Amino acid sequence: MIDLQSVGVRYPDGTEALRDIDLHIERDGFAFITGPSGAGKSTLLGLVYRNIVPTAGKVVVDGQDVAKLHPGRVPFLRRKVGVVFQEFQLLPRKTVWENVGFALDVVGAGRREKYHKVPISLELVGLAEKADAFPHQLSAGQRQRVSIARALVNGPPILLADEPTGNLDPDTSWEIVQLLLNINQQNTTMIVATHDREVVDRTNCRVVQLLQGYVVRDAKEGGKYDAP
Amino acid sequence: MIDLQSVGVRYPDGTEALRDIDLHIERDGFAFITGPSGAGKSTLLGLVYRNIVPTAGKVVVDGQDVAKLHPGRVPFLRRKVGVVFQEFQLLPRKTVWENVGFALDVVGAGRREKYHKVPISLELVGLAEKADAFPHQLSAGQRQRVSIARALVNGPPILLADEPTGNLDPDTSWEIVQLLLNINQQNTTMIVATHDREVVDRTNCRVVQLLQGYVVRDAKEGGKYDAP
Amino acid sequence: MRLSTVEFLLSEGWEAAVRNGLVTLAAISNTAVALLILGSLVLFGINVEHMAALQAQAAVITIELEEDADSGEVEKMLWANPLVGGVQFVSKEEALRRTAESVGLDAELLQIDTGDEPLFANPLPDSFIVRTTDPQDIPQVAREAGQIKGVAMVRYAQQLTEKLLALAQGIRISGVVVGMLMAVATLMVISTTIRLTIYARRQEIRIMQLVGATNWFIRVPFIIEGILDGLAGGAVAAAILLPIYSYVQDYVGKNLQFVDLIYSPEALLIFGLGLVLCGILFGAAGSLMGLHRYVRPA
Amino acid sequence: MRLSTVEFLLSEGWEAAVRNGLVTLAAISNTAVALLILGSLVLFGINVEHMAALQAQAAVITIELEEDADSGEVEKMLWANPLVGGVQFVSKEEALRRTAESVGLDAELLQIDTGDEPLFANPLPDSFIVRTTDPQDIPQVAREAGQIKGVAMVRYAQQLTEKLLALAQGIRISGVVVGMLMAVATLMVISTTIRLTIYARRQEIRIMQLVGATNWFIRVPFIIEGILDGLAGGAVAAAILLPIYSYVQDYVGKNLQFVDLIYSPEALLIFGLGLVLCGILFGAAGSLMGLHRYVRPA
Ligand SMILES: Nc1ncnc2c1ncn2[C@@H]1O[C@H](COP(=O)(O)OP(=O)(O)OP(=O)(O)O)[C@@H](O)[C@H]1O
Ligand SMILES: Nc1ncnc2c1ncn2[C@@H]1O[C@H](COP(=O)(O)OP(=O)(O)OP(=O)(O)O)[C@@H](O)[C@H]1O
Ligand SMILES: [Mg+2]
Ligand SMILES: [Mg+2]
Repeated sequence: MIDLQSVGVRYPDGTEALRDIDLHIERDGFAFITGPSGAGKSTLLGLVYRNIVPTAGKVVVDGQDVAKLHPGRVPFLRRKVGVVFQEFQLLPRKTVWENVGFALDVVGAGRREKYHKVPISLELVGLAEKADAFPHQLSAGQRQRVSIARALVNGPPILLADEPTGNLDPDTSWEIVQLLLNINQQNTTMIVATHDREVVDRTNCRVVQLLQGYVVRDAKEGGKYDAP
Repeated sequence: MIDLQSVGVRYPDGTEALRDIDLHIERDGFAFITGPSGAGKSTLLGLVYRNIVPTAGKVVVDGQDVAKLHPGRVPFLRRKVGVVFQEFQLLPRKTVWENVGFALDVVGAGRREKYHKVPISLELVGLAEKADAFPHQLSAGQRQRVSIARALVNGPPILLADEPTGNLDPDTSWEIVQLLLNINQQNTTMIVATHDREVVDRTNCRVVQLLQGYVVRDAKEGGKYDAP
Repeated sequence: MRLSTVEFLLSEGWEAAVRNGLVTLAAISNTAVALLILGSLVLFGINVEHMAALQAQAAVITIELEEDADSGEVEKMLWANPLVGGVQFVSKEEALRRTAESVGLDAELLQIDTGDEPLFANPLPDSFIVRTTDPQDIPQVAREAGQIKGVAMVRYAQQLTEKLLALAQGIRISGVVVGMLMAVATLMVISTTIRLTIYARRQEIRIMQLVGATNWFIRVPFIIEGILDGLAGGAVAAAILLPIYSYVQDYVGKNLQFVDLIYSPEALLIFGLGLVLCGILFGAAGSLMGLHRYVRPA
Repeated sequence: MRLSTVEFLLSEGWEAAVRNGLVTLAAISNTAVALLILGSLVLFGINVEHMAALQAQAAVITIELEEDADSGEVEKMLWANPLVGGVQFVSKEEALRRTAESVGLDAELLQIDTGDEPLFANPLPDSFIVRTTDPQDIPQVAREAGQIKGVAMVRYAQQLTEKLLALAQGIRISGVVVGMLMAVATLMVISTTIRLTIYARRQEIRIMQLVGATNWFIRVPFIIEGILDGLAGGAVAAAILLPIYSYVQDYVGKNLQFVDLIYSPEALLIFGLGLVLCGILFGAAGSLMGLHRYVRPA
């Protein structure tokens, strides 16, 4: 489903964010990405929803080479990929409800579909009662959960989550991770970048560890946050 | 140094973020604030640097009732209070160096003082080599560290940190926490809001736990993240 | 596009305009001011052109006949020219009387009939005073009248007429040029303003793109917002300009008899609608131009 | 304030203008367009006023004397009026000759001297043609000349002169009014634009406040930026307007002899500097007004 072949990313200022990455995530697969601050986790996720175009190698998502994608087709790739952004990226002038609904709006979903799906999604992240609040009226953890709800709402085949629990307490974090694992069971390919040792260690999933742009470890199953 | 007396905060939309809080942090004291997402941690910190004015009770910082502060004096209060913001709040059109230097600019520090202090501060958070990058060229964890460096740079008597390790890996987190504890030793009153169980449990400091706007626990010393 | 999408895009545009209160106000304000200036200039230009044309309308051609010319024949020939709008015969006696009167002489004195031979020969010829339908044509008609058999001399207030004609023409041409420049200037102000409102929300555009919105899906609400801003700006401009113009027209009509401003309720209504239309067009064009930079293939 | 702070604030303003390339361009563009329009109107108004005044300058008063008046005495009295700028004597013979010539009569004919009594009495009186220094004073001088002993009648092209005077006056008054309105409109456009540029950076202002910057510390760079934008806008407007004006002046001078546009390099230079100054003032005022909303006691 997601295939990185000798991928390198070099930002315009010369920073080598990723170097020679080979990574394959099969359909309905799951992987944690770990690594210290600045290791290249967000950059790696950015490749999948074509926020970043590789400067070397090839990124294939659902059979498509993203670098060769016609610009006009990019939105359609992004609709297949739900993303929980590390910095939330909520629309400030829309309510929580509208922010989540927006992911349905872009695919032209009808009113009925929205009224059906949005509340379910908000319920899942425990924010039903904040539906009419604007983002600036929320706590950071609540904003993060809105971002999660938006990524889930139209059941995308691929889900990327970038530090989805960075602003959540351990209990809520655990709930969210279980939610993500559940969704993964329902035919969703998933990559979760995280630095939450507790979460990674408790789940026994595949763990890909980055360091200065290199993959330094790829523990196929039963991976731990740190190298064994 | 910081004294909250029966403080309540009710946001304009009716949300009761804090209720009847009594909290005293002595000069050079230290406290963790914990609690689930939306418990009121950021709101509590906001009271201290007068980002939020209490709707009930009294907040006294360094002997001054912040509600009675003349608006023109607020900047001078804020210069005494270094804040690591939960969402970083960096100036997008300034480099890392300039962002950190800005905290010195506002107090009218000279060129020499800046050239002396800014590099030290960046070194402490491990970002010396990113000095000339702009915030959008950083990873989230790097941005967070810039925010920390800025809060430290002019050695404020009070330091507030709101989830300062939310985007940092465990190792970096631990380094940052030790840095903060060190600074606390050097005559700095400090409050750190966090949900990092590992950090709280390893340090044995005072822990104030919030829940739905109430202080539900105040473990004076040797506190743990969760109630014992 | 599905109906729900259309509905969504429309309501998005409206919502954005409302929730962005301050930005919307700024856009409307700049649009209104720009259209106000454009509208004032257009009204001013139209009136100056109108007045210059009116003045030129008063210009006539004087055609003097030879001693033995057949005035009837000449008149027929004059009328043959389709550009001619009016012909009036002035006999030599009539001409002398008018001349004498104009300098304060007693006309009777000059006409004392002393028998066969007058005391004093009337030196003035028979003449025609010719008007043209369009003052523009005076020089041409004068030239052609000179060719007619029996015509001795053709005169018209060449300098004055040509001045006025040149003036009217100059006003017309420079009016079109200035009008177009002003329209461009207005468009620039409006589009720059809307570009700024879009710039202020570039982050939102970025987020929409990240969530998979197509460029048109992002653009349409902005364009609708631009149209609404332009519409409101045009309406404000019309609402300010038209009453002021009516008042000025009234005042001028009463106090400066020789200046006559155009006034017709229908024309003003059309003019007002024109302003609103300009606002709408410029608003739409402004958004499109403004979006160009921020909404493009990622 | 310490020197380093002053230095910092200045460099902040400049840096912000540069790093905000696009926003700065937008602000400069709107400022330039607004000042361009204002400047054009001012140039236009000055020239129209100048022309109307020139025309009025040509107006004269004709003073007819009684049969037995002492022309020398009257002339002395006329000169006694400080408003009078020129006096020219026209004898009755001269007047008749001019009149005759103007209608194509042979002046000699009328003056055949048949001995003691002329064939035909000259009905025209001796007269003076009087000019005033300021055409404005014509009506008053005419009235006063009427009081002089020996003066039979005073005439001047009342209607024309008054028209022109009223026109020049009207242009002057409405010029001031329109100019002020335009200045307000320009200021509105500029301040709204700058307000939008500030709006686009409200988040940055908020951050500065959170870090302990005083309101003036935040404002000064914005004001400097506004001044720089205004300066650049004014300079652009001047750089566009002045060459165009010179060209138009030249063209008009060659092609429309009766229109004479004001031209003096020094005056244009001053005008250009005036535009730049307006830009600076409006830029500063615009930033202050724009900041009002975002920078205020927390
Ligand atoms: N500006 C606001 N207007 C209305 N409600 C607000 C506003 N800011 C925060 N709230 C609400 O107040 C409560 C406390 O918010 P606060 O940001 O203090 O939580 P927190 O403890 O910092 O949470 P987190 O761990 O998620 O950052 C939350 O329910 C939040 O929705
Ligand atoms: N737009 C950019 N221009 C230049 N360098 C960049 C840019 N974005 C990221 N970088 C750099 O690339 C490296 C990898 O960044 P990335 O955001 O992928 O890290 P990360 O693993 O997500 O870190 P974190 O855990 O802090 O979020 C960092 O050194 C960062 O400074
Ligand atoms: Mg990251
Ligand atoms: Mg918080």
